[in-house]
Amino acid sequence: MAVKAAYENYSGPNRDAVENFHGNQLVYIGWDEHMMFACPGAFPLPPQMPFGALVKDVVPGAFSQHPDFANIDWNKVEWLLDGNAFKPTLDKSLADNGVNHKSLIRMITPGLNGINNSGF
Amino acid sequence: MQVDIKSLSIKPLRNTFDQVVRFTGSDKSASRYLEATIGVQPEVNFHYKPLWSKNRDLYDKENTLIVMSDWYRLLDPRQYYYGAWTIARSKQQDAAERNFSFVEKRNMLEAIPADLRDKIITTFLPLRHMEYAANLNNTYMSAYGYGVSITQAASMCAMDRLGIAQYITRIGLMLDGNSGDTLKTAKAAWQNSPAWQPMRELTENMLTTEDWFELFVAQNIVLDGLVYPLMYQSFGDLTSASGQTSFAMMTEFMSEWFDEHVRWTDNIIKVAAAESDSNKAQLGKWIQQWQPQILQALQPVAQQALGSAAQAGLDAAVAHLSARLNKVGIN
Amino acid sequence: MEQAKKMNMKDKYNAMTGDLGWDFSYKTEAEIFPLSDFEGIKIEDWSKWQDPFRLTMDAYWKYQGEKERKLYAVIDAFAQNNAHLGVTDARYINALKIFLTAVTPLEYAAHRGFALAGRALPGVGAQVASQMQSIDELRHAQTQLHTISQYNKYFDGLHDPFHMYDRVWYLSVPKSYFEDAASAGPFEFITAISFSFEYVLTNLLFMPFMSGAAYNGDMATVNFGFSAQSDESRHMTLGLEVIKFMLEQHPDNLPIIQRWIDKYFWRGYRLLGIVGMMMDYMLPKRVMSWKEGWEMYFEQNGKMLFDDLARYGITMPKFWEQSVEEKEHLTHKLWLTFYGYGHAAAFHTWIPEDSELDWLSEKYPNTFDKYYRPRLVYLREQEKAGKRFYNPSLPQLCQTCQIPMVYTDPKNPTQRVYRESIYKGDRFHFCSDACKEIFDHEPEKISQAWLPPHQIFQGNCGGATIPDVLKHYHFSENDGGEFLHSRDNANWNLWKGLTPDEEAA
Amino acid sequence: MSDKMVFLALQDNEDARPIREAIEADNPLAVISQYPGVYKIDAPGRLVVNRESVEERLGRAWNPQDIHLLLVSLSGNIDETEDYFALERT
Repeated sequence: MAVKAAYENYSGPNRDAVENFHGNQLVYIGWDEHMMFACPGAFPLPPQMPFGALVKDVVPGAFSQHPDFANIDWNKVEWLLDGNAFKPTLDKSLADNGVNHKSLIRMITPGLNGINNSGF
Repeated sequence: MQVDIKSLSIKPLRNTFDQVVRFTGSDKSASRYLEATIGVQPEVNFHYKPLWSKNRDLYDKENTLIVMSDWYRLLDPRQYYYGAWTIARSKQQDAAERNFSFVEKRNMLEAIPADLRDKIITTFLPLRHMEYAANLNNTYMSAYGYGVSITQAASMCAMDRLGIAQYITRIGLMLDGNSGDTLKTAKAAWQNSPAWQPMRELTENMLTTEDWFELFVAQNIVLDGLVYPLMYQSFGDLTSASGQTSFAMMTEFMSEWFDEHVRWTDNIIKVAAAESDSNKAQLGKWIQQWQPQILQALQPVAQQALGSAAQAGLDAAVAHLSARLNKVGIN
Repeated sequence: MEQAKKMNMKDKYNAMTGDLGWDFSYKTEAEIFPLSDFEGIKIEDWSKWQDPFRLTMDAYWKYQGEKERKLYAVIDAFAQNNAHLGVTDARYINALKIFLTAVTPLEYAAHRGFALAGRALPGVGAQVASQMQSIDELRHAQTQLHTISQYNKYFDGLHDPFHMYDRVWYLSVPKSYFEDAASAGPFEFITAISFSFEYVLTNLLFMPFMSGAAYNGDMATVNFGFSAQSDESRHMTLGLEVIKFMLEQHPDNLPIIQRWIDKYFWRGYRLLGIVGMMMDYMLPKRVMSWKEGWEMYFEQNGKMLFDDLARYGITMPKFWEQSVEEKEHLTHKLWLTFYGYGHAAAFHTWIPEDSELDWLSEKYPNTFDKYYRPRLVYLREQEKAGKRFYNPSLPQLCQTCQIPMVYTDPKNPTQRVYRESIYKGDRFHFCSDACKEIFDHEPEKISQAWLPPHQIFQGNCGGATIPDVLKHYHFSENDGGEFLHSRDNANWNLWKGLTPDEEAA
Repeated sequence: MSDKMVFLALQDNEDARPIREAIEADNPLAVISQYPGVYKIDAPGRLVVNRESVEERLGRAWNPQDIHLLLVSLSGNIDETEDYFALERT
């Protein structure tokens, strides 16, 4: 349904268009059952970045404070991309893995469910 | 309160807000006026384009042709923030209340001769409609203007105009013993009588003026600058000359108000004109554009109010306005 | 001269307002009030407008002048007596920091918004009511500034509120809420602010908060709070009148109004979560919990209001049940969020003392001990061990309410709610069904949101590092972070002659 | 009697005392709750503040609009004349 304005063809700036991020795209990364990080983090990342680099270079900066982090078995991590289960190819780029501008990546670590299993 | 104060150690970390420091250039303790005014309006990072304007932001400097490097410099010499304004007005309304009840208790209005009474009804009471338009116009300046210095003063002015429209209404109700008949007659004159039509047309045109600063000039400088001297001074003198003090008493609020209004409005155009030649030229252009129209629309009203003294009344009003404009460097 | 008869209040007020207008003939009504019909609200007869309060300007000046005289007498006395030292403790000041940076600018925005409405609406009664509210809102912004001015001299985080409001990440929550309303047409604005916000929600802002200020020894704030509330009562009745008037004027107005009520109830509720956090976590002495406040003012009183409006076909705001389901989680979640982002806020955060945790357990028996106490205790231990937790990433925000995506499913409180929409090929994220629905109804508008984390990444906020951004925000190194290590706390202890041990005792 | 409630919240100060007393006398079903700095008066259906009752307690003239000086909050539909200030919900 169109917005009713006092003039025809109401529209405004698309502030978060990918072109505005200087060659990067936005990616959100969250860790399920670890509410210490109250919400997913937002990161500007090059679409060509390999998924493996995201795991190695970005994720630790976001979540390594959590005591569970050191115990993650990266082979068992389950990933969700924009709400769907997904198996990333680590040496392929974010773009080739289907991670687009403003995609949300969620990490699920079976067996690791926060401090004392509390989801925190 | 039981406080063990180590008074020597209690030193302020700062004396005022940073936005005031940026404006005055020093962290001296600041006046309530400045703390209430400077930097309060949002300036950047507006989230959504307004549905009500195709080209403008929620707060937009380009709503007028006037350009200021710092809009906060359009200060109000009265230093009115809400509290100072409303306390000042509450005192004035107290005085007005006493005047009205003085006139009422002594039935002073009964002594007004019929012809003067008619004049008050058909040439003075219609001003309540003009004041209502002035209320809308100042509300417009408050809505679309830039920087709290001028917009808050416009807001107060808008409410003042509503108050004045209501005082004029009260004069009508006192004249007709609360029947409302005088107001009906006055409104019919405003709506239909030939003498008022040029002014009503001008008023309706003014209500569609888009540039808020132009509206400030047209309404608060030129129109008020001519109407108040004409109606509260010359017409007021005429009522007093016939031995009637009641009119002057009941319009004391307006007369005092206008003196104060002039102080505010003149400072605004003075500072705006001093900012740049282009501002000065633009202000001059607006005055040249509005003054003849307003003067022309006032002719039949002046005629009706003052009769043979009409031209003298208009001349005096023009002289009053010209003197003000000369003083602030716009002519 | 006729014998003066008594005029009834209504007729007299009409002579003082409605009758000031006239029938335009040189210009059309559409030329003079060009913004009155684009929203689709149909008004057939403005003369049916009922003024909720009939205050003429002389009475207005009289009452407001008296209120201001009293208010400023207290503010003067407050400053002369160093009364900022009389509050319960320095943690309390942090509630004022949020108030000054998030609420005071809204008062100002309301001032301007009601000026727009007071010029745009064609009925004189509605104009006058809007204009009076406009200038009242200016009053509120200014009395708050004048009251808090004294605190600004002695405490951090209060020194540059308007610069912060235009830029700081969490302040985009109130800013975008209000700008959504103010960038809309006059009827939507007045429904949003006078009705959904003032009538339905602000009792929660002022009643418990101001009572809280009284309870915590902040007489200056109580003073402006209650003084402002006396205006607020007028504003609330304007809100109700506007709604009833529009509904009575034309049946086509109902669905439009219902949608606005739904939208602004939800956005207002999301915004008020921050007030809830102040009530539950930031007042050293507490008056009532968020949950109790929500039950009293929304579930009971709000429900009665909507029962009243049922005769017009208005129903409870959509998703209100969600607000009730969230009531035992909301404030804990928000406090933990701000605790984690405390290094990027202009107020201090801390872990409540044990007695305060016990109060929270008592007020939130179903959730606090089960979910939130262990988290707070864990974070306290971390802090004691020198590992004060701060979240290192910029938060993902909800596109609509702009609060970080922290809300969880009440039925599964360790699972966040994620919703999304695709608009013109781009993905947008939401914290709730309600925020998604608001977006989906007007994506052209809500997609424009100026989301601070994204703006930082685009290079519009002073730089790429957190210190760059905090500098751009004008935060000093004393403004944020852990309360225990703050300059406020150190100064407070010095001024009050407290050693940390005495304070704990 | 209506089961719908109205309420009035007034500042707790000396000026409000006669009003509060007048309300208590004229609204037997009203329930008063005290909070710091403010009291809240709930009543079913209607709550009225009568000019005469306040004047009796105040010992001088009182205009129902004077309630503006003390109001903190309210809920209900306003019915206001020169002789009373009332809230209704029926």
